[in-house]
Parts: sequence; C-alpha cells; structure tokens
Amino acid sequence: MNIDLGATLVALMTFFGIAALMALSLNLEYGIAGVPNFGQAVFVSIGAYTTAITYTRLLPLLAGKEVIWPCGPTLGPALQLRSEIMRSYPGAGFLNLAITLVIAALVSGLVGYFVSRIALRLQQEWFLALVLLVGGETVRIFVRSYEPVICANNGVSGVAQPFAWLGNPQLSSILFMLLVLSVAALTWVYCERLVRSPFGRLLKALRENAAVTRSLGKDVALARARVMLIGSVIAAIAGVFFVLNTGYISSNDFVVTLTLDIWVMVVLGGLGNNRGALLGALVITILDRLTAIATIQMNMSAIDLEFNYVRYILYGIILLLMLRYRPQGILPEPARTTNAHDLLTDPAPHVADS
Amino acid sequence: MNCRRLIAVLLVLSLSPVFASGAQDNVTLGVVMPFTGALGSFGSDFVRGVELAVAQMNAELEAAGSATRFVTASADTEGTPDGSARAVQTVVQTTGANVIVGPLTTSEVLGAKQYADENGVVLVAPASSGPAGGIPGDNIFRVMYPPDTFSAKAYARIAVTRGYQNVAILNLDDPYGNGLADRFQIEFAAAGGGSTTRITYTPDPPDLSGEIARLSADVASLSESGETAVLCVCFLGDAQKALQLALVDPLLGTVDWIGNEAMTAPELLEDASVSAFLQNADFVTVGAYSTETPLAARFAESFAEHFGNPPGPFTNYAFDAANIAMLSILAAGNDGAAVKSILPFISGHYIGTTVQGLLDDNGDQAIAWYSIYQINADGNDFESVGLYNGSADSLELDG
Amino acid sequence: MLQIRDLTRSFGGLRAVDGVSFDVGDGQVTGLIGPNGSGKSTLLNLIAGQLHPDTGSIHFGGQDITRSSPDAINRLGLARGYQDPALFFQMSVLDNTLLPAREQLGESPWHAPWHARWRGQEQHNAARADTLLERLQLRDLFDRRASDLSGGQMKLLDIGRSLSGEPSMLLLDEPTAGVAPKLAREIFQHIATLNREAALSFLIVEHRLDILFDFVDQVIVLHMGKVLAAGKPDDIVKDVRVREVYFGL
Amino acid sequence: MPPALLITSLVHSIQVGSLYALMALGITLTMRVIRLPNFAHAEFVTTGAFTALVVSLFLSRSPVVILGLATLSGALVALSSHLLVFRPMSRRKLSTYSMLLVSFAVGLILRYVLFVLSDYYQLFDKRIQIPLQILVRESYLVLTNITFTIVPVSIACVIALALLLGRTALGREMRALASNPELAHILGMRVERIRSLTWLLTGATAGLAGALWGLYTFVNPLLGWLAILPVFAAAILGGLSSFAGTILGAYLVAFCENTLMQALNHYTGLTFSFKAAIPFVIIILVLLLRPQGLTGFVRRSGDLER
Repeated sequence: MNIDLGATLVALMTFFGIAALMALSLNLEYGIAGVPNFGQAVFVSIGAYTTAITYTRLLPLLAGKEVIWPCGPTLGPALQLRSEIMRSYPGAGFLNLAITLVIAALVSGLVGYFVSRIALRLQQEWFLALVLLVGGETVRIFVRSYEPVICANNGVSGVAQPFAWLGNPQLSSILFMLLVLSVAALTWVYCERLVRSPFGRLLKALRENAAVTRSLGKDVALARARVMLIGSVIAAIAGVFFVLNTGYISSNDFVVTLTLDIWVMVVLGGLGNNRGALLGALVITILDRLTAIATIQMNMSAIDLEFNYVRYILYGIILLLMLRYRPQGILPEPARTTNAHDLLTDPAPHVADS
Repeated sequence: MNCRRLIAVLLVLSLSPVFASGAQDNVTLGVVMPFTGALGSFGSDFVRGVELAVAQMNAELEAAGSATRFVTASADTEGTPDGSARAVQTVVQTTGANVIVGPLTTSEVLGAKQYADENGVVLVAPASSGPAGGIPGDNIFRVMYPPDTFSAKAYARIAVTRGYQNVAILNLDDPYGNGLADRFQIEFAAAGGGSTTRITYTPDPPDLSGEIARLSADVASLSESGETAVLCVCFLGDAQKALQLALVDPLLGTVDWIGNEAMTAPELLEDASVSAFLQNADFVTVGAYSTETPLAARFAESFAEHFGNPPGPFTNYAFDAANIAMLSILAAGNDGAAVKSILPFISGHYIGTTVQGLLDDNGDQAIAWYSIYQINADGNDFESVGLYNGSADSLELDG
Repeated sequence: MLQIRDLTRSFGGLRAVDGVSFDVGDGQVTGLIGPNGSGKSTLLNLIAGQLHPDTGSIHFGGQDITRSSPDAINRLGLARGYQDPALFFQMSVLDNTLLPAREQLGESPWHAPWHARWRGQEQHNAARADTLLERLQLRDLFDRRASDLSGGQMKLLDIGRSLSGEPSMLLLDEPTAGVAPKLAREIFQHIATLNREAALSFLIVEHRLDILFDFVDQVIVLHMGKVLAAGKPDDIVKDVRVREVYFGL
Repeated sequence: MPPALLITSLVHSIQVGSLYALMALGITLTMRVIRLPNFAHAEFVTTGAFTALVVSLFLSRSPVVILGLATLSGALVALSSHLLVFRPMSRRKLSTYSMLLVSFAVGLILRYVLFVLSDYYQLFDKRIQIPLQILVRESYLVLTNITFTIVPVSIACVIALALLLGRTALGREMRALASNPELAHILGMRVERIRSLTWLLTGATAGLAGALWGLYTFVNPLLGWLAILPVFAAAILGGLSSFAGTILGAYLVAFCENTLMQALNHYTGLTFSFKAAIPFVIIILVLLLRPQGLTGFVRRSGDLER
C-alpha cells in the first residue's frame, strides 16, 4: 500500500487542531465549570453556518463581484464564482475569513451566554443537558429545512481554505494546518491561564457545589454564563476551521454524535485537565484516522466486515471502560491548579499577624 | 466496437512508456461509495462492479505481459456529503490514488468536489445525475448515467402523453430530488401540462405519514380540475415506506403513479399488495437504458459467476466507470491532471454495457436514452415498454 | 444588626417557622437552640437566602434582605457556615480559603489570563488567608485537598472560609457537631476571639448547650417553629417552659 | 383543513401517541426508580423490533408469538445491560451526566451491533411479516389490522403497568424507592431486586413498543434512536412523575407531530422537514416555562433544588 505519509500527517494534525479546540471548549465548560453542555454541536455549527453565509454572500462583495444566489438552479455558477475568487483574490479570502471568525465568535458567544442565562430557570440540573441536546437538534432541523442558510439539505460546498490561491495543494494544506495548530495552541495557553486564575478557582468551586459557592457571595449565574460564552466562542472557531477543512457545510455534521465525540475526547483525556483534553483529542483523531485506514485495508484484503460500524462500537466500549475503570481520565486533574500555592510557599508575602 | 479491442489498442499505446521507464507498479484505483446508511446496499454492490472490472483488466494486463496491475481502495461516505469529502481525502492520502470511482449521489459528489478540485483528484461518478452537479471544467466526470435535465423531459412527455392534466410530486429533498422535480415542473409546463404540487421529504425519513396524507390531499384538490397522477422521486427504501402508507389511503389508489429510476426495482414488488397497488395505478418509471450492448450480457454473467448473485440495479454503471477510469490511467498515467484531460476522449470511445460514454462540456454523459418501464404480467418484475431519446426529445412507447 | 419580624414559612401543611421575631445586636453572639424539628435549620436557610419566607421580613444592617439571593446577602456581610462542612473537597485548603475574597480582579475572565493584573491582589489575599489559617492552626495543611482533612479541621476550615469574605456577621449551623469535646471548646474559643477582636456578630445553632452557654450573649429557644423564649443564658436556664420542652424537666 | 387530512392525521396521532406512551412510560420509570435519563431505552426498543422481524421471518407469523418474543428480548437486553453495565457503574458514584453518557454509550454499542447484524444478514428496512388488512373503510376513515393491534395492545399494556404500580406490593416498593432511596434502604427493602425488576419491566415495555413500532413502519437499526427525543419530550411534558401525565404528554406530542404539523403545513406552508423539530420546541418551552411539566408535583422553583 502506498501511503502518502506527509499528507496523512498533515490531515491528521489539522483534524487534531480542530478537535483540540472543541475538546478545550468542552473541558472548560464541563471539565472545569461543571456545566453539562450536551449542545456542543450547536456552537460548532454556528461557526459552520456563519462560514456558509459569509462565503456565499460576503466573499463576492469583498472581491468586487456580484453575489449569486447560492442555492437551487444557480448553485453551480455560485460555486464556480467562489472557487474563482478563492483562487485569484487572496486578500478577499483572508479578509473574509477574519470577518467570519469575528462574526461566528460573536454570535456563538452571545447564544452561549443567553442559553446559560435562560437555562438557570431549569429545575433539575440534567434538564440543562437535555435542553442543549434537544436545542442542538432543533437548530439543525431548522437549518436543514430553511433554504437561505446552507441551501437546506444541499449544503454549501466550495468553501476553500484560505491558502487555496497558492495553487499548490501540499503547501496550502501545510499552511492551513499551521494556522489551525497555532490557533489551537493559543487557545490552550488561554485556557491554561484561565484555569490557573481566580476565575478558574471560581469555576471549580461552582462545579463542586454551586449552592455553597453562591452562599459565599459569588454570582454563580454570571460565572456560568461567562464560561459558556468563552466555550461557545472557542467551539464556533473550531466550527469555522472544521468546514474549511472539509470544504463542505452540511447540517449532517452537527448531530448528537459530534457532541458525543467531543465528550469522549474530554472524558478519555481527563476531565478538568487541559492537557488531558488535548491528549483525548489526539487519541480520538488518531483512532478515527487509523480506523479509516484500517477500513480501506480491510476492503482491499476482501474482509467483508463494515468497519465503519465497528468504529462506533469501539467508541462506546472505550467510553464505558474509561468511565468504569478510570473515571478521572488518562491525565487526571492535578490537585494544584491555581498559582496561589506558589504565593504561600514564597516567604515574602508572609505579613505579621494583626 | 468491442471493449477488448479498445483495451488492446490502448495497452499498446500506454504500456510502452511504462516499459521504457522500467516501472512495475500497482496502481491504486480509489472507490468511494456509501457502505453504511440508507444507500449502503447500493454502495456494496457498486464496489463489486468495480472489483469485477479490475479483475478482468488485471487478467488482460497479465495476458498481455504488462507489469501494471490495478488494486482498489474503497472508503465509506456514510451517504453524506461531508462523509464523502472525508472518504475521498482518506483514500487519496493513504493510498496514493488520484482517480476515484464514485461517489454515488449528487450530494455526495458535491461534498467531495472542493477537495478533488483543489488537489487535482479526478472523480468518476457512475450514477450521479442531479442537475446541480453539472459544472463545466471541474474534476468531476459523471459518465454513463445522463443528467436529469433529460429525464425530467421524459417524465413530462410521459405525463402529457398519458393525458395527465395535473401532477402531484413527492420528492426527496436533496440536489438530486429537487433538481429533478424542479426541471420536471418546468418541462411539464412547457409541454402543456396543467398544475403541479410539490411535497419534499427529508433524506432518511423515519416516517412519511404526514407527507403521504398531504399528498392525498393534494391529489384530491388537483383531481377537481382534471386527471391527476402522482410522481414519486424517491430512493427505494423511502418509496417502500410511502407505498405502505398509500395502500391504506382512500384516494391514492385511485390515481396513476409515475416513479423514478430507483423505483425500477423488483424488490418493490416483493410485497404482493404493493405490486397489486402499482399495477392498478398503471405504474410507469423512467429508468436506465435497457438496450444492452454485447458487453452487458458478459458483465451480468461474470458478475454472477464471481459473486454468486446477479448484479443490482446500476451496478453495470460502476463497472463501466471503473473501466473508463482504468483506461484513462493506462493512457495518461496515474496523474490527476493528465487523466482529467484525456478522460473525455477515452470515455467517448468506450462502449459500455449500455451506451457509449460520450461526455458534454460539463463532463456529464451526453447520450440521454432512457427506457420506460412497467410492471410485467406476473407482477414480479419490470419490463421495458418504450424508449425516450433525450437529445431528440422523442418518446416511443410499445404498442 | 439583624432584625427578624414575623417570619413564617410552611412546607405543605407544616409550618416550619411560624411568626418568629428577634434581633441580633452589633457584636453579639446569639445562640439558637431548640429540639430537633423546631425549625432552626429552616430559619437559618431563610436568613441566608437559601429559602424565601411566606410572610415576614428580615433586615440586615438596615437593609431589607427578605427576598435577596444568597450571594447578595453574603456580599452585604452576612456569611453562613454549614453543619456538614460543605467544603470544596477537591480543592486545596488555601483555594477554599481564597475563594470568598471580595472583588477579585482575577475572577473576571477578561483579566484572568493576564497574571500581572491580579497577581498583586492575589498576593494580598493569600497573605490574609495565611494569617487566617495560622490562627485556625491550618497553616501547615494549606496545600492539602480539603477532603484529606479530619472532621474537626473541616469544621475549622468551614469557619475560616466564611471569614475570608470579611463578613460582619456569621451564621453557624452546629459548628461542633461530631467534634471531640476538647476541640469543640477550642472552636468556641476561636469564635469568642473573633467576636472580641474583629467585632464579628454570630448567630449559632448548637446542641452542646454546656459549651454554648459559656460563650453567648443571648439565647433564643425555638419550639414548633415559634420563639419559646429569648434572653440571657442564665435566664433561659431558669425558664420553666424551656425546661419543660427542652430539658424534659 | 380538508376532512380527509384531518381524519388521517388524527388516526396517525392516536397510533403514534400510543407508541410514544408505551416508550415514555419506560423512560419515566427508569428516571424515577433508577434516577437515570436512559438514552439506551431507544435501543431496547430497536432490539424488540428486530426480534419481531426475525421471528416473523423465520419462526412464526402469529402476532402473539411475535409480540411476546419481542417483549422478552427487550426485557433481557435491559436486564443484561443493567447487570453488566449500569449496576457496576452506579457503584462508581458517577454524576448524572456521566451516567447519561454511560447510557449513551450502551445505546451506541447496541445500535451499531444491530447495524452490523442487519448489514450481515441483509435485514435493513424490512417489514414485520404480518399482512396488512383493511378492517374499516368509511369514506375518509380507513383503519387497518395494524391500527387495531397497536392501539389496544399499547393501552392494555399501559393499564397493566399502572395497575402493577398502583395495586401490588412490588409497585408500592418501586414507588417508595422512587421517592426516597435512602429510606427504602433503611426500611430493609430489597433495593437491588426492585431495581432489577424495574429494568426488566422497562425493557419489556420497550421491546413490545419496538415490535409495535416495527408493525407501524419499517425495521431498521435507527428506529428507536429516531424516536427517543420525541419520547423524552413526552415524558418531560408529563412532568416525569405521574403516569397520567406521561400518557397525556405522549398523545400531545404525537398530536403536535401529526395533526398540528398537518395544519401548519396546510395553513402556513411549513414543510414537513420541520416535523421533527416540533416536539423539541415543545420540550424546550415546557422546560423553560413550566419546569414541573403538565401535571407536575415537583417542588416550587427557587427553592433548595437550585
């Protein structure tokens, strides 16, 4: 078999960067703050749908062209136009990407913020999980039934990644991978800093006992809304890269299974540990690619077993085994997660008793 | 013109550079099809069509003393556009394939388009016919099965010829179903038809009861202004669900039904009550061109010999597509850009199981012949009762 | 400091708190006693804002807090402790103590990623927490997870954590429950010290009357949701009704 | 709205409502007694449907045998997932969300095992082999033997379950466990036995519901999964506490999905693609506006539960 190792690695790392963003987002929300976001797919999809709208409506304007309705009979010409712009107007492409990221982050952040605010009305805690789960499906059904967003079931194709104009697929995919990985790295640093700050301490307190945290004078609702806002922004950015990577936006991607995949990454890696989230994302990405390659191998060696089904069974078994034997994950949350301890071991701030 | 002779000619042409360079190589032919999901059984059958073509080609190559052998690498699209994009990516990156047979549906084709165009990968799609996929200059070739701009005309002609004033449409809400239904409405109006109504259903519907009840109401209101028929543009499984509900509907059994090519399947008639219902509804479908070249019989025979069961519907198209892809690779080498430029030529000179693979500017099949099918007297299979020539817009019905 | 007037709260048909009124003065230590089911815990929850009364009013420091949320009440300077120490068991002793500190810049996600903005304040808070832990003899354990502490230490940390928010009054629910007698007395000595030095007021629900009566300024006896008696510890001990219902004499 | 449309959609509402009621009761029971929002319930249903299909293909076409074996298979799958997964897991004292994830995982595994099996044996989208007969045909009203199986069997099963819970010792014990597990332990009830019986009972109703569902449409591995969210909607609408509420919720969701959807389509042109969203919108609205459900006996908001 003739594996293109370089390209496989680039694709793997790009996937990993995107998965890492999703996992970091959920780790912040559930791992650290204990908000059971079973609607991750919605926030990722907000990034995707924003991309669909900007690439079909805004991109032609930025390149000084007339907008062609992206769906129905004009689907072909609109797609041609997009590809042409992405090939010959790199400036418009980058500007469009920047605007997409900003809009996606804003919309998703606001949705996350308000969902969390509204969800406080819910009486039993797990109702929140259910509302988010079901809310995700509702958004998806709406988008796939209402043409103007992503042409309903058709989806939007031809959302090229921003380096497509280079005309060299290897180089442009490497550059895109670097872009995704650097955004993921920045996000990781940001999340680590959050976790080690008093904000992180507040979130962990919230996770352990929200009622007590509240009685200690903390605005629990606000903290929850804020962490949902940040998590949602990260998820939306992941969503933008997700669709740029496949080049296609379809409502089929943002089903409950996507949310479940992200949960598996975080639980596998270690709830409450950002490194764990990254590790979980890496393991799942590799597993995903390996099973994909294995499927091809099996087809080539004429084994008549549909490995794509087996893949989901594997997911389920891994998740069960993890929850059973290592509920804290591969890399459990460290006991010391804030920097305060360093302050105390440091003799300087030890002031005299009053 | 015979396929083998063409192969022989091409071999002489193409193998000389291979020998000259001394390369002895396995060339990977990618296959991207839905193996899971609602269309899974189609995909598995299509892969067998491709494997048969590859086995035959390899035998010929060996007999001719060539060192080249084809191997297939197949990946699952899960029947979705995004799954298709990922499958193409995986096959290309992990096997070095530059030419891929597949995917199946138009939405899957459009899903993989971005990656294929960007990375110079050629997709040879055997059965995609949605008008939305007709884009000039891209890396997608839809050989053998003509685009639905033609079949829509066939449906319109049938409806008008049979004297239906109105048509109630039930169609799949995807680029294929919508494309065909859109075109049908235009062509039906142009051919002098009356009113049409449309109900679209979401892919993989768990239950079509609402849609069928609505269809019945549409039929009721359309019938007031003249004879009405139902046009069902559905995948086979969905059609079966729809028909089960139609069986007990007081109205839907009283009008005629027209079906799309996916409904030209004997499985549909396994249920005796459905078979009776459709016979009573004067059921007619527009399907794949049934007149077979000598290759078709050989294909069916060797397929049955190889896999122990007869080929499924459209499997011969996968066989043809694989042959076109392999011949193009033999002629131009395993290189996307080269294959892209030579494929229309090779395809145009390839006589497949039904027709020659002449392509238009969009890289789509240009010969648009369809057979018109009705249920046979035994009620267990379909038989061809006529022919529609899309290029000439002529409909001939037997008897 | 704390004025409670005609407070009533029912659960279903049961009147858990029934027309309770009393005051806690500035710098006073008040004991709240009564048999099981007399409504003490409900009363505490009502004051802390975890429950809201059906009728009546609660004023704290001149402000009406009858329907305020627990966090708002805490921010006004009325903190509460828990009977079963409701610590953040997965967090360290120090983090538990630091959490309630007020106006933390680093608690806003906008400042949180930038160390420099909140490091100074955190150092200041850590120094205060250090003093507090020292006083409660928990200084050496600052790095431990709260779940690793002994029962008595947990009680102390619970008090320490409440204090770290710099309240002016503390509600304590059986601070010595399940604690050895020696430590129980120590806990009350801490309370007395805090009351003396920091002018903190206390409202303490307690079963150990022997210790409690040595440290409080005022005792309120609750029975069947009503105030049975209120007054100085010596008077309460002599009160016939209290002896009847409470001591069974 | 044309009368034909109204009558047909009402018949569908009643059929689907009966099926939803049967499934939602299982969900409610697990939720109350086991305290688990059990998503694997979907796959217990699917297992029942497949059992019914296989029995009807190879063993017997008698409805009693088909439904009986399907019920049995649901009960067995539920009990074995309890013994193999849920019971060991619950000893780990996982949070509700982790348990929800566990039930997701169990469902995922079962679902794809069914996928592999039906792929291997070519069982996709087959019908349970009970021939369709039209029993009543009165102008717009058409009723088949399927309707006359689904509706009475579901209702009988629901009534039987209600009697079991209301009138028997086991039912009393289950209710006690539901309302106060600690007390049930202290009172020396055989909690483990009651839990196992609860799983057996929910599994049995799920298996039966699956077979009936398979009669109504086609059998495929996604059958239960596609129905589980509307069923949760029904259960929540009923307040997750009372049987009457759950049944009411189930018929209401079915009514909205069928008759209301039909009306919306007729008067506003809303396409049927939105149909699946209707119960979800209901769940969200109910949870936000009236968290105690239709008949809720849950405590007032703003109290300790927060």
